[in-house]
Amino acid sequence: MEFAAPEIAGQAIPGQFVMIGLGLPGEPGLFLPRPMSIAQAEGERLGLLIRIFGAGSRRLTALEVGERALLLGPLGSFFDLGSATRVLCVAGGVGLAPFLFLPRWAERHAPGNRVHLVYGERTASAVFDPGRIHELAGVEPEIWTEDGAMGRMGRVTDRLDVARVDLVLGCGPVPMLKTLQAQIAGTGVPAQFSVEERMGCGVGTCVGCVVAVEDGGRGWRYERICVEGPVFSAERLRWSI
Amino acid sequence: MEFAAPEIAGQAIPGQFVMIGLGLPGEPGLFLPRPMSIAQAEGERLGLLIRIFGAGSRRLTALEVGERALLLGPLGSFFDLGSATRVLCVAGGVGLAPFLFLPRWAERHAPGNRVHLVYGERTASAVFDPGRIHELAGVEPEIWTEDGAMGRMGRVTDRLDVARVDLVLGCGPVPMLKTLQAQIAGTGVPAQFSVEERMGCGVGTCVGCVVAVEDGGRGWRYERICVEGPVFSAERLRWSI
Amino acid sequence: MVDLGQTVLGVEFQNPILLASGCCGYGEEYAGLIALDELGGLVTKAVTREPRIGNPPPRVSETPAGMINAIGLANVGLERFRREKLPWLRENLRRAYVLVNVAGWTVEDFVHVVRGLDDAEGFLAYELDASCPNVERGAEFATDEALLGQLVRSVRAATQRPIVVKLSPQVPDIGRFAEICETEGADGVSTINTFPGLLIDVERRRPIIGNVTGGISGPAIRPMGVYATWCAARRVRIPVIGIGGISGAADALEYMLAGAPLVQIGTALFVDPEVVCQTLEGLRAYGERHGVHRLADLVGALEA
Amino acid sequence: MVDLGQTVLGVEFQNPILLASGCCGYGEEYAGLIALDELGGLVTKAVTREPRIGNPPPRVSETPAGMINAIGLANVGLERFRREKLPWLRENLRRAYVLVNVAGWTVEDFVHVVRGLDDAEGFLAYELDASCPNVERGAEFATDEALLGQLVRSVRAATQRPIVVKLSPQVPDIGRFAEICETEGADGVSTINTFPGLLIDVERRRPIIGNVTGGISGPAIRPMGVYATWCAARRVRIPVIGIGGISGAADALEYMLAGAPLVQIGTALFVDPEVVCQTLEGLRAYGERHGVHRLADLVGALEA
Ligand SMILES: Cc1cc2nc3c(=O)[nH]c(=O)nc-3n(C[C@H](O)[C@H](O)[C@H](O)COP(=O)(O)OP(=O)(O)OC[C@H]3O[C@@H](n4cnc5c(N)ncnc54)[C@H](O)[C@@H]3O)c2cc1C
Ligand SMILES: Cc1cc2nc3c(=O)[nH]c(=O)nc-3n(C[C@H](O)[C@H](O)[C@H](O)COP(=O)(O)OP(=O)(O)OC[C@H]3O[C@@H](n4cnc5c(N)ncnc54)[C@H](O)[C@@H]3O)c2cc1C
Ligand SMILES: Cc1cc2nc3c(=O)[nH]c(=O)nc-3n(C[C@H](O)[C@H](O)[C@H](O)COP(=O)(O)O)c2cc1C
Ligand SMILES: Cc1cc2nc3c(=O)[nH]c(=O)nc-3n(C[C@H](O)[C@H](O)[C@H](O)COP(=O)(O)O)c2cc1C
Ligand code: FES
Ligand code: FES
Repeated sequence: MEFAAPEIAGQAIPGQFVMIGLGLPGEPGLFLPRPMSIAQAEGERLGLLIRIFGAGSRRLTALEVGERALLLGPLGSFFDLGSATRVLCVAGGVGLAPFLFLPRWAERHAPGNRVHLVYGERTASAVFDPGRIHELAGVEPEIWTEDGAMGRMGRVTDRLDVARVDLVLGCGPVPMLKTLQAQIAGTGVPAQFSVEERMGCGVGTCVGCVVAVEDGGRGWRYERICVEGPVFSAERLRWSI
Repeated sequence: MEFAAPEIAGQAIPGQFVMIGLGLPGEPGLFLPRPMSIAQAEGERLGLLIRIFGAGSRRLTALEVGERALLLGPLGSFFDLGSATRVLCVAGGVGLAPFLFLPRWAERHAPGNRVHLVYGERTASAVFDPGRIHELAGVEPEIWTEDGAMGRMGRVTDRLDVARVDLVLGCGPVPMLKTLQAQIAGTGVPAQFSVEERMGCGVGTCVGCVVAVEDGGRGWRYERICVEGPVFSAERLRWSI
Repeated sequence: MVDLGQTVLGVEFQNPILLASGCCGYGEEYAGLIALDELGGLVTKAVTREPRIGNPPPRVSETPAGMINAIGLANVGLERFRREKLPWLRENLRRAYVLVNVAGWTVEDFVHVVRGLDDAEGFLAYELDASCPNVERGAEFATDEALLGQLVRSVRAATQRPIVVKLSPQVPDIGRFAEICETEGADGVSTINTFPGLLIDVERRRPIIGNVTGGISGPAIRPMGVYATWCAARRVRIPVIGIGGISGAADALEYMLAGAPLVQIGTALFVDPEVVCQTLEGLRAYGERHGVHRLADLVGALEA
Repeated sequence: MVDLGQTVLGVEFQNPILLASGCCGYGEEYAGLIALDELGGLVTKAVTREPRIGNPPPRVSETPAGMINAIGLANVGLERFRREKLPWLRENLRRAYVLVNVAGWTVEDFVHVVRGLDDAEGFLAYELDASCPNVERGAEFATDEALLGQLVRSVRAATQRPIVVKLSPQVPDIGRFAEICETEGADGVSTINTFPGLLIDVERRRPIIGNVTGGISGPAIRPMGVYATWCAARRVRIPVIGIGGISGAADALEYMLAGAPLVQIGTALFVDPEVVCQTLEGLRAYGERHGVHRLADLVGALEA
């Protein structure tokens, strides 16, 4: 979905998100705004990739041209490409969103990167059109489906070769990220994951959206996904405790 | 506004109403359905005349073609023309609604009536287009506005001549109906008023919508506007006590 | 096929869906709109010793995701209920069970109504509306432990029929009140009644409701109702009937998972009488989707 | 020009709008979005004796016309609050007043925090969050008359600053609790905190909130909050601060007409931070439309 949001689009960095809602008084099933990764930012246009889970996302995807939504952003931390040149993006399901934005952004802001995108879904019917991915992101995705009806059969994490990359970026369901975390552990390849939790404010005031992260050797602590995240260094993530 | 509601339209009698809402889960400002007088019933089409008061009526008037509303009806009592031949209809504001329906219905079901419609609004800008009234109701309305900017200046009750009619029907704000009630008292001319109150169920279960009426000489009692009303014999009305 | 039946209060309810007191009159009013005999049952409007005209209008209005009401227990009174309303229920509800909601201001009021109905036919049990304001000693039965104990004890002594006590959510620890009901011999409790609320028309600077304050019901209070049901169900062995904001199968299932074998639908009926059918269909569909053959197995199955 | 000012707690608030505790962090987080110094004031997130990590996620979710939260009083603790947060508030809020929300499990916890902050600058008063569950004797301060009295008395002895006590709606008679606060020397009460609630994911048969239960806030509870404010304001002379579901000027006015000279906005901030500006504009417009030159004249002006 596309929104006219010049201020957000102008500042967005891949990995960041917006809070999108209907404002007050809201509607049934969409009172609080929902966090959504920025999936495109071109000129004044902001693109989101929204998958229908429950009532909130159903209402959002039903927005019609001309209807107004309330957007707050860009919010949170972002993928930090640093000096990496070979970047592997691993996307599970709608975790694809930030990686629709990242490759072209990288071309512009950190040229010389080679981005490889691995994208998995449970079934072929859920797969976001690969042609459209290429068009939006500028890269050819490597597709996996669990039923094998499209792309390779299995999960994105089944045959990952992290040896030949400088940086791994992940966004998707927690089990996928945990597997990825385990695979990378000990390889020395740095990784950054974008994680999710239900949010209230989106700007750090409510302390609602925490995830457990490593606390500099002193065990773990909670950090706010909306401010310290949503992108965390993979090795720090201890998930919910 | 027009709705496709064949079952309701087929059975409706002037004075009756429908409950109109959005069903579950509703929307902010329109959770409970609202009672609305039936203003037209032609073939399969049901017509309502809705004036914007608060959030509920604002939402209803914003319904777009193709959107669905939940309609329950026809409900309640109705204007009983009996053997009257000269009928005077007195409408205040949106109390016009049932009288857009009544004259043509009377032509069909109780021919030989002469219906005279007196219709008042505070300001000219609020007046429902007289040409359209003629078209829908088949009678030429006598219009009153308090500012005198359209029709006669003053209130509908300022110059009523009830002497030459057999039946007076009233629908409008309580002060108007009370004045009318006082004017008719003692003339021997029967009158019926359609009255309003906030409703819950619309079908008599919640006992939410009462008005005080004469209780056969033994003082007063509350009757439900949605079942015993909305049309009551004027002499019985004791209003809220 | 999913079995929706629930064995509660000594009988088999064909399904867990009842209509809540005050929201379905005496049944008759909804007969043309709802297939009443397909329900688990219904709870009548409160019956008091004497007929009551109730509060001045307006008596109802809308609130965010809910409504406010101050009907004031308007009802036909014991005599007419027995003479005019009960026979209709007896004739027309063959499979659905009737609970008679009883209200009063003194223990004696309740006992009087129960004694006056007890030998009549056409209903299964009493639901005591223990939340009338301004009763003896100024409190409500449902918010005063001693008063509530006395009420249940006295009604217990007056009847052999099952007694369900309807509790108020407006207490710090509803579980305690459920325990008192159990100890004093009640056969079940129902949670919850409405929350007191006040709605103001700021343009006129006046309350919208004729009675000034009223009770809040509808989806807005559902999370509080599920909480109260869960609290009560963990403290007593007698069945807890879940009430508050139910508008469909998912809502009913929340109450069932929290521990309620039966639930009641109130306010949602006003928004769409079809909610009853839809809820029953939704429960069946849920059972099939999850391979639950007996819905009764879900009662209290919340993993918490 | 309409004068929005309110003289409360010994000072002149430039307008009646405050941000509610837990919904505006320590101010800083909203600094880029809300002109904080244009407000009447703000109430900080609860400050406890020790830092707290809070409850496991999920901590928030949506409910009908509201939300549930179980943050678990996650906060930086007394020391860091004083060192890191208070200076920012002192520097940045020159005209808006700061109330520090204090929470604890024993009377000693509260007194410790109050003593630890009392000589610091940058805030006007304390708001005691008397609704922490599982405190001494298993109750909450705000639902146990004796405990509440003891809490207020002890904090009163520890400070000269104004004390506002935040009350729980989960009691039969909130007016009684307001009276206790007044008697024991509190300078104001605020009504209401959240209602306990439970939200269940029926597909997974598990609570949605990590802590199982949480507090319900938002428009859904507004009629209950206005009711509680009205009940409290009729029973005490100290000011009552109205809280619960305020999402605009009309809502704020309901609380003011019910007797609150100040109000707090919480959950609505999450839905749209602009709500603050819109509410202030709406209050001015109302004053002009109704010829009310001093908004303070509307406090308690409900005709009931
Ligand atoms: C930083 C961030 C970025 C996100 N980006 C996207 C995106 O680009 N596209 C997209 O479609 N979604 C994204 N989400 C998820 C999105 O915010 C919603 O949570 C999701 O759309 C479900 O919302 P709902 O209103 O439909 O669900 P609800 O109606 O609230 O619930 C329906 C179901 O959704 C699940 N759910 C609700 N909230 C979450 C959550 N925060 N995380 C995981 N599951 C949840 C529930 O468990 C439930 O089963 C993102 C979340 C975060 C925190
Ligand atoms: C039998 C009957 C027939 C009706 N027919 C029509 C009709 O044909 N056309 C039409 O426009 N309206 C009609 N009404 C009124 C209508 O039902 C609504 O009350 C009105 O539209 C205001 O609703 P709202 O949702 O906008 O108001 P709300 O958002 O609830 O409140 C806004 C304002 O409306 C006033 N209001 C609310 N309910 C009522 C009520 N029942 N009666 C009087 N004032 C009220 C309030 O005092 C308030 O100032 C009828 C009412 C009844 C009982
Ligand atoms: C209009 C109305 C009238 C009610 N009358 C009664 C009553 O007479 N006795 C009673 O115990 N509860 C009464 N209730 C409370 C309901 O039975 C129910 O407990 C409450 O409305 C919450 O359920 P809901 O949210 O599904 O409506 C009434 C509720 C409404 C809305
Ligand atoms: C996320 C969240 C955190 C809260 N934290 C606190 C708190 O720390 N202390 C407190 O007294 N109240 C706390 N509250 C309660 C609010 O201050 C307020 O009383 C309540 O939310 C009702 O107001 P609202 O409907 O405007 O949100 C919190 C509320 C929310 C939603
Ligand atoms: S959503 Fe409120 S702190 Fe992150
Ligand atoms: S609206 Fe329910 S009885 Fe009339």
